[in-house]
Amino acid sequence: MGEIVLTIALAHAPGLTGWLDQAPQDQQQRLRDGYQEMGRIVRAAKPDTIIGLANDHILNFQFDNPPNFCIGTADIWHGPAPWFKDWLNVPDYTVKGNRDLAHTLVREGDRAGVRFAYSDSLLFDDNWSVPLFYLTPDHDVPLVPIHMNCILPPLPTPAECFRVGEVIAEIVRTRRPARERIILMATGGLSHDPGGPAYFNVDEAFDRWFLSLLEEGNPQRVLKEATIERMKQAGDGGTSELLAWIAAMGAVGGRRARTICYEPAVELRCGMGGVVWEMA
Amino acid sequence: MGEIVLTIALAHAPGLTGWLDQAPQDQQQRLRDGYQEMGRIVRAAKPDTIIGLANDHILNFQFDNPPNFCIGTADIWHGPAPWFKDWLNVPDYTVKGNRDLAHTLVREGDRAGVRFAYSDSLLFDDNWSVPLFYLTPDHDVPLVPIHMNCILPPLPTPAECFRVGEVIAEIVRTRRPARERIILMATGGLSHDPGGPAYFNVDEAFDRWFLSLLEEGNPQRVLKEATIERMKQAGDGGTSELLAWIAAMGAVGGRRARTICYEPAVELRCGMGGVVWEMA
Amino acid sequence: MGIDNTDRTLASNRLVFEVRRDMAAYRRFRENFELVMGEYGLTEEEKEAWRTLDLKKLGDLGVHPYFLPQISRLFHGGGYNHNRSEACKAYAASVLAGPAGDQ
Amino acid sequence: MGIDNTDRTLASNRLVFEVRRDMAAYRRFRENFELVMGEYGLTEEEKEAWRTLDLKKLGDLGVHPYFLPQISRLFHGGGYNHNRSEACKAYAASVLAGPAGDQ
Ligand SMILES: [Fe+3]
Ligand SMILES: [Fe+3]
Repeated sequence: MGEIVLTIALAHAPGLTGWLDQAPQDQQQRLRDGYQEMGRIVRAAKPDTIIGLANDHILNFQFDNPPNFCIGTADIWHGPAPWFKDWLNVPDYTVKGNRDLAHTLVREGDRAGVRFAYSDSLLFDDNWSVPLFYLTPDHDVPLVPIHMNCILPPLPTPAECFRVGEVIAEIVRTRRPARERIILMATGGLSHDPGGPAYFNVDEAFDRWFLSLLEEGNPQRVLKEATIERMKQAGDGGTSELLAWIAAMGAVGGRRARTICYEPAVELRCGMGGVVWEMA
Repeated sequence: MGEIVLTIALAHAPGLTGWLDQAPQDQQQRLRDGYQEMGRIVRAAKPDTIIGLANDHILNFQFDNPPNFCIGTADIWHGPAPWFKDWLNVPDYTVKGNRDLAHTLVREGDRAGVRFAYSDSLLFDDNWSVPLFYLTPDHDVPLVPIHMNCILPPLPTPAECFRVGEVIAEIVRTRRPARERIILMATGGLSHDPGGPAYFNVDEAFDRWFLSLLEEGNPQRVLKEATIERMKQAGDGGTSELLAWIAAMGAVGGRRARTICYEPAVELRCGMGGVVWEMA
Repeated sequence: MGIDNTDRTLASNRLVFEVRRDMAAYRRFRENFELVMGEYGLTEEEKEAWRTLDLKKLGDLGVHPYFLPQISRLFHGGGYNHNRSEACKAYAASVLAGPAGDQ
Repeated sequence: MGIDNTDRTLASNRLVFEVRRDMAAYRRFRENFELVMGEYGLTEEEKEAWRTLDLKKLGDLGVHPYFLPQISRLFHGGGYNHNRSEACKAYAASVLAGPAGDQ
């Protein structure tokens, strides 16, 4: 039986690598410190593989048949996709995949009633490029990326996303080799509205409320209160990326999240920060 | 506002066109009579377009990203697909589509919370070729085909399928031109098990029970009792094509179905027959 | 067995899917199916089941049951596919361990 | 407006989708975007909104909101995309009717 040794959720907005120098100096510092602290926590957990959950940004999910969840099955991944290179301003990178784990998730997901699409040719943008730059700068931990539909309505419900996390945790526990160490990493959010009327705003009150909710360790309350409607009010075009966080939460039981950092980063056009759930 | 002028559901197994002569003479006759009677009812309803609902038979839905519902958006359709020609033994045919109606269903489905994939290049096998051969032999009524996932688990639940029918009816009623006449046609079932241990059997008791349930006009009871589990017991590999019938039922309210014919057609490896819901 | 046993990642499933959709691919498959099996990355276990038309085995490996009679038809033809046809008999012999026509 | 207004069948959405995925398609789009709009079957209303970079109009027609700043970046570049960048200013001028940098 494998083990989820850490669950983590963090914002991935491109300004964190692309134009962080535009934020106030003290905020820049707190964000760098916070994201590097999350990196230390991730590496200290000595993961064999990271299973990621993040919005697809309609980069791979086609309009004619968008899945809600798609597992990356490649042996190796390259990022960022060409058109996003100058935007993200991170070095090109290569990271291993884990095809065996990815296929296990697809097969056992079907049996558990959760449909995962799969693909070995996903393009990466900020969804993985920004988090990996801070968490595993050497790109030396294999990644199984799970792209989600967080922004193309109808969206999967929070309950459906939560169930996905439960099923992933169950599969790791029951269908994977002994002592395999998995980190579950959700990226996306917090409040932001790319392409909407609140493009240049951050809803700090929403973000702090959402983080405090995760710190309570009451998943049922999160599902009840952190609705898609509520997310959209805090930024119609992007805040529902927090569905990735809710999916991750399906793996943590009643554990309380610990917030590592939070900044209402107006210059990055996104509430930025992250939380961890220590799984021991 | 458009109008659903008739709802019909019927079995589409390929033996009906491919090797009907192998059935007992009297059964052949009853099947021909029944299917031709359904054809008269369909043509008497003077439809502008038929919206079809049928299992995809994993002919268009790829294993890496199978949708549950996919709307055909082409202006014109050709059938049968080449590999199925000798199997089905029907003349090649061409039937118009209705792109405007198809796009309306996709767009308004999203708004109603029902995701339809869409495609303008669906291949047709028995799912449309057999019903159209009997119902509209001149292929002179445009068809919007909706392919469904009825056999690749996890399947959409009966409640989800029913909801799809409700939403289609609502869209026709509220988003289509005045006096547009639509027939909703489900094809698939009844009991059969292609590729499973009951390949050469028909579960007549199940079929008669299911038909009598539709005749009651109590959709809630159908949803409660005609579960996927129950369908699979009557033929694991194919009986769940009746999910298409349940989707159609979402459009009929409390109307009672009228069975036009039923035969436990062992030589066709399928419970064959059909029902209509008169919508007036 | 059964539809719940389907493995969507199995190479054999993709092979069946694609040869039915494209007559050129079908002819190529008929002419040199060892080559095609290699291209699709079938495991040795899958290949051996295809060679012997062991449909039961293919089902056990995760081929979708709906494909099993179709695999029989890939080799035995799909025309006039009644219960005593060659395609049905081969299916029955493999999966049911008995001739279909007798039922 | 908003993500709920997205029209998945709109040609403009497919155009944005594809040019971001393929740098050759992107360069071709930059060199002759009238031609490319024609190939994708954009309506005259869509074409006119593209020509004038009327992002608000494109949103109203059903382009996904997430694509609107990306469309601005297709024309103004994506590097150093801060709030006073050309791409952001063009977005703000069209959608918010005011310069972004002022907020
Ligand atoms: Fe994002
Ligand atoms: Fe069928």
